[in-house]
Amino acid sequence: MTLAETISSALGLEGAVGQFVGGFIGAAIVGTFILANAAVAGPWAKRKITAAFTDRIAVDKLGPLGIGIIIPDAVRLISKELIVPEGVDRPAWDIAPLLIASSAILGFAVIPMGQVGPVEFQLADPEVGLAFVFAVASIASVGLVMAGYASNNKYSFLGGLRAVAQNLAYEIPLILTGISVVIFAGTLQLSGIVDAQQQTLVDLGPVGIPAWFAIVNPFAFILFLAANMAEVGRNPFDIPEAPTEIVAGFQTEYSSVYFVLIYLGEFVHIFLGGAIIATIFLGGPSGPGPASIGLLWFLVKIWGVFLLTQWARSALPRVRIDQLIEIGWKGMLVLSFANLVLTAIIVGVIA
Amino acid sequence: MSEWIAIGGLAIVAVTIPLSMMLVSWLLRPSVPEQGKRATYESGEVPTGSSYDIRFNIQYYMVALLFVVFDVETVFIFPWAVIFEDAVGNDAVGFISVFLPMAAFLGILVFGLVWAWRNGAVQWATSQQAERQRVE
Amino acid sequence: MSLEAPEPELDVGETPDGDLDYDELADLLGEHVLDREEHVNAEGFVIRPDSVETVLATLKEEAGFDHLSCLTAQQYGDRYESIYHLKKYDDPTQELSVVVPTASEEPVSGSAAGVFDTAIWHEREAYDLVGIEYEDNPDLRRILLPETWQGHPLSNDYNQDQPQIVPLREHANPMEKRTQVPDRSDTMFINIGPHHPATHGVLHLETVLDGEQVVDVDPDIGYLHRCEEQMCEQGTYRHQIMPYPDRWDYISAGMLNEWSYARAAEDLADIDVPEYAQVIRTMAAEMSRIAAHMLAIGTFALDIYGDFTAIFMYSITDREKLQNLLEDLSGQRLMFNYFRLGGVAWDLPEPREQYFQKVRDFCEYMPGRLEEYHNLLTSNELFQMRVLDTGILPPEEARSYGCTGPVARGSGIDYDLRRDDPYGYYDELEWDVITDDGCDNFARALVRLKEMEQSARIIEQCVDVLEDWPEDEREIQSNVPRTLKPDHDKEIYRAVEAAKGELGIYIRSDGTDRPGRFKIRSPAFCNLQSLEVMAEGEYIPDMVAALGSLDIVLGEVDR
Amino acid sequence: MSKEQSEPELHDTLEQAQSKQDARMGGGVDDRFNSKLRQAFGSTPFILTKFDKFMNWVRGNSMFMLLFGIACCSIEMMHTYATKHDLDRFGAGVPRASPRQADVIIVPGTIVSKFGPRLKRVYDQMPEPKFVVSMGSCTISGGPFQEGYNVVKGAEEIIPCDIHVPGCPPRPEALIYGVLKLQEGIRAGESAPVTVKPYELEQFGDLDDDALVRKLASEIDEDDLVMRYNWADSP
Repeated sequence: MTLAETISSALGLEGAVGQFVGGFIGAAIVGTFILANAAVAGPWAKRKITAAFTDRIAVDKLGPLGIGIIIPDAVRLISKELIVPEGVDRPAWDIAPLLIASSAILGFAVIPMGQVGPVEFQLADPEVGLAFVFAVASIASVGLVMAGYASNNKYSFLGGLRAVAQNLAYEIPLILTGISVVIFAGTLQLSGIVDAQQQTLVDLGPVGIPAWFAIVNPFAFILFLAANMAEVGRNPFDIPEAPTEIVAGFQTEYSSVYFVLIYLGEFVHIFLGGAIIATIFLGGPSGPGPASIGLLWFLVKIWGVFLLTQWARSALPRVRIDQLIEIGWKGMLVLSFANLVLTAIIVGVIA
Repeated sequence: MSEWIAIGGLAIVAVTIPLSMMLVSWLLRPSVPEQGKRATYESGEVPTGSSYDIRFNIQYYMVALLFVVFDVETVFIFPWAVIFEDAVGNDAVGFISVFLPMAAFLGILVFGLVWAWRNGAVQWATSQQAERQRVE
Repeated sequence: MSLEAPEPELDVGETPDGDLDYDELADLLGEHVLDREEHVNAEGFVIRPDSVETVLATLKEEAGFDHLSCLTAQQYGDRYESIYHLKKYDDPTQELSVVVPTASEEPVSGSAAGVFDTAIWHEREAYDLVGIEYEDNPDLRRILLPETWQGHPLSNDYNQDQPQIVPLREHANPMEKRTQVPDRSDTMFINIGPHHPATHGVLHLETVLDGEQVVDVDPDIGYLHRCEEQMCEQGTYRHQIMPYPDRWDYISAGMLNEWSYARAAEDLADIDVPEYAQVIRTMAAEMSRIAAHMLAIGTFALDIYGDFTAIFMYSITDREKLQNLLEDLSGQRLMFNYFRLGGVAWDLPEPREQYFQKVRDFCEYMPGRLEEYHNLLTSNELFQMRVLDTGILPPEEARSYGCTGPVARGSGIDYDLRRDDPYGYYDELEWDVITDDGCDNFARALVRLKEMEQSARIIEQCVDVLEDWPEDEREIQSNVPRTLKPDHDKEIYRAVEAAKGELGIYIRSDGTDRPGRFKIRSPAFCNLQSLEVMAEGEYIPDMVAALGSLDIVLGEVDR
Repeated sequence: MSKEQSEPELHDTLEQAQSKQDARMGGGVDDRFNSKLRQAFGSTPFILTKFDKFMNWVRGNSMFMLLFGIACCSIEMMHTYATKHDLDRFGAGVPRASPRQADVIIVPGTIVSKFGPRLKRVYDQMPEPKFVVSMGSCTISGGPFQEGYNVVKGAEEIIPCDIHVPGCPPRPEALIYGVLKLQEGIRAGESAPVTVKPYELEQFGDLDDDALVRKLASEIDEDDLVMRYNWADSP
């Protein structure tokens, strides 16, 4: 039972009314939950993590470990003056931040985030979940291009074009690798994919190695991780906003709340990437302990991916845009084809 | 069907959250129009021309065309992947008859990729002008 | 210099024991030489303004003077004068000055731009500050001051109080001026800097892009032109000039810069430096060099990795250690003002053993750290992918642009004044000059990393020497008169190996206690000019990396 | 959405500069801390005070810095951001490369004539409320280079400065102290009055007609922005 259905039945509503009310309340809960994660990650966790990698302390004055910085940071950013530069192409310039933030949040609609107590924390579970999540996640690139082009700024313009080039390079390997998982699971429904990873692969007495696809097919997992880094635009693929080259790329001209939305969108996007990885490779919310703490395990996994992106940011150089095209088309695409065919053969022969 | 209502719900929420942030920002932010504040930022200089009237060399044009082709093809792989395991398990179909057609399809794609690769289409097109400058 | 090299062929004017026979050189130039002057560092041949190109070309091709080290322009009461300081990359002790006087009323001189590429910028600077016009210079416009500036500030009749108007307006696309590129469509002109994270300060790159590639780049400098030469001309030799060198190359390289002034002024005024002070100077200078290279590596990583990455932070951590050592020694973190003419300001901090222990600890700590840098940088495949074979600077171009320091050594030019023109205590110590034939961004970074190792070696040896120094012979300063007044019209050009390369000072004494002309030959100024060679045709990120690998400091470029 | 979009573009005639000065200096809190909500609270002093106090607390506790390096001081500034001194402990260590996203500009070095207009432009492009830390002697007064023919005698000639950190260069500890003092001031609701500075960007056509202007008339267009330095009047 999905979150929406749980809510409507808890409220005793049925039929269309129930679906609407349940859907909206569920959506609000999911939206708030994601926002809370991004709020912790953006102003605080990111700083603390990079600080840890670079021998610093970072914010530590407000609240425990400085976590209180979130409130002043958020309010201050939002209460800055909004500068609309001369010659920007409105309304595209206004829509872009909206698009970047919304599309990333929307992706979470189908992610099975596990149980909190008896409640299944998944808003909806359509048949085509995986295709949906890929589709929604790639909308953000449109937002980046819009932001870049509508800003009437040359750095933004370069950043927007780079965003497209980057999109071209990783999109197909990403989807093909995702499809190789579908071959195992036999369904696009995300809850189905999670269920397919529940068996124990190898039983080592007290500890059972679960049949997570990351363990079944580590090759695909690594390929997907790399492609995902490009999708969320983090080192070594933070090309569209490379600060030392094009100032801030597509977001150079954005101030105030628009900047917050882009920043937020990026962080939600990292979490969405993490959620996809967790769902299709790391067994979704599964983990030791009862199923009722599934959400906790899910959080651990997406924060793990977030940690990885910050680690890469602290330690890896940024590749050049032409190298990215080569990596994407000559490396990852070929590997993802090979992975797909091999997976099909292995599944076909073993089955 | 209810799934899509919930997803639609999240879509609305996903738009409402940014919009409400914009509203709060509108309430909270000052507005001090000043000379030069709205000028396009270009490292403190006055930009020469605008970014709209540039005829720009999109160096990944060929890659973009190929991308369209490959992206459409991946759509066909989705349904195949979904039914693959069932079909293999089904005695009436069998591994060979599921796998081979798709292998052939992928083979054609890979062949196309190899052809494009050999023709230098899957790489960043270098700028003639820049190359000339390098030689000089 | 190496042992395997066959007996080198002697250039015209070169004697077998490595000295110069100026008479032979004068014969080579024949009637071009109108007169001969005696400078402290070399002889000066006076020539006519219209024979500059011929004379320099002859000297370059036949007498082997392939390094136009500096161009000094100055105004006397009755004439303007440009002095071309020539050297040889093979042996920088063989020097020659070419003096070109021009009339006061119409200061027009021939240009050396056809012989040395580096002359273009040097002559632009001379035109900008002193007002001599160089015919045939392809690009004679102001370089340090805004193009609408009135007057030439280092000329005699300049009124400093007159108002000036500085415009902020669109820059013209430089491609429009250069007609040899027929098709300039599809390009985009973009200003990178002066406020831009890639420029490490306030450099302005006028860049023309075709797609992501750089078609043309024109560095526009002068956003930090702080009138250093004027400041030094207003100060007295003894104490008032020494604080300024710290602020040329301000990346903790102060000791090295101070040495350049100390060396020039000491030779000008015939001041001896006690050997003990020379050892301290050598040690302090090498600490400065490590600190400067650390920042160079850190910011280079910043350009390639993005901001606030591990390597940058690590290099800052290590710099903090060095700054502590230097602060113990001099009392300041960055602007040391530690050298004095004839020695250093004070002896090593007490207790000495403790200080030696600290320095030794650092020297022991260095190799491990360098290994870490090598792990993070040079042996990182992604890093190699980014910097290998990008930003190529061929050796012949490097020579023509007057590149020195790690930039030249990264292009395989074996040129290091510490060894080739020994000063201080360097020739008593065991160390190597690092060169690399890569000519690319990677080679320059590698040279810096390896040079730090050598510097640590030098510091260790200095500590050994200092520890054994008898207590009653610790003379830190020789006896220097309170007011220094070198003889009238005594001229000198002296250079030391600073963090960025050859940092030279030209001083002309006018008989008073202040220099008549004080000219700074900045290595970063010359190195930056070669950016065009490195960056054109490359991608934007590679241009940024090339700029980072040049390790410019705008304080030194603009002075 | 907001007010400034509907307004016509601003031109910087002297008259307008004058009226701008009056407007910004006019009684009470200047416009850069104002907002719609604040105006709505205008009639209820209790809420208004609480609201102002909260907003000051917010601004005083978190700030993004503009990534901005000029000269020697920027080296010590980098050290202040980096390990050991770690300015981010005080919520002030996130550098942003674009002025649109920065709150505080630390001016770390000598301002020379050519850079003056660019500094002004970058400062102008920052969104309100914005603060300036002038770091080092050069930014305060021209420092050791004050006598130079090309050196602006302090950043305050061009942009308003909230706090001065003396030193040549100031140690990182001093800069941290300066930033903390700035935060303290903001929390207490103090801020430097935003006045029009001696050196402003003006259109060339608006300058008084004198010998210099006539001489440059062929080189500079009427509507080009210029900054006119009167060195003789400088402190």
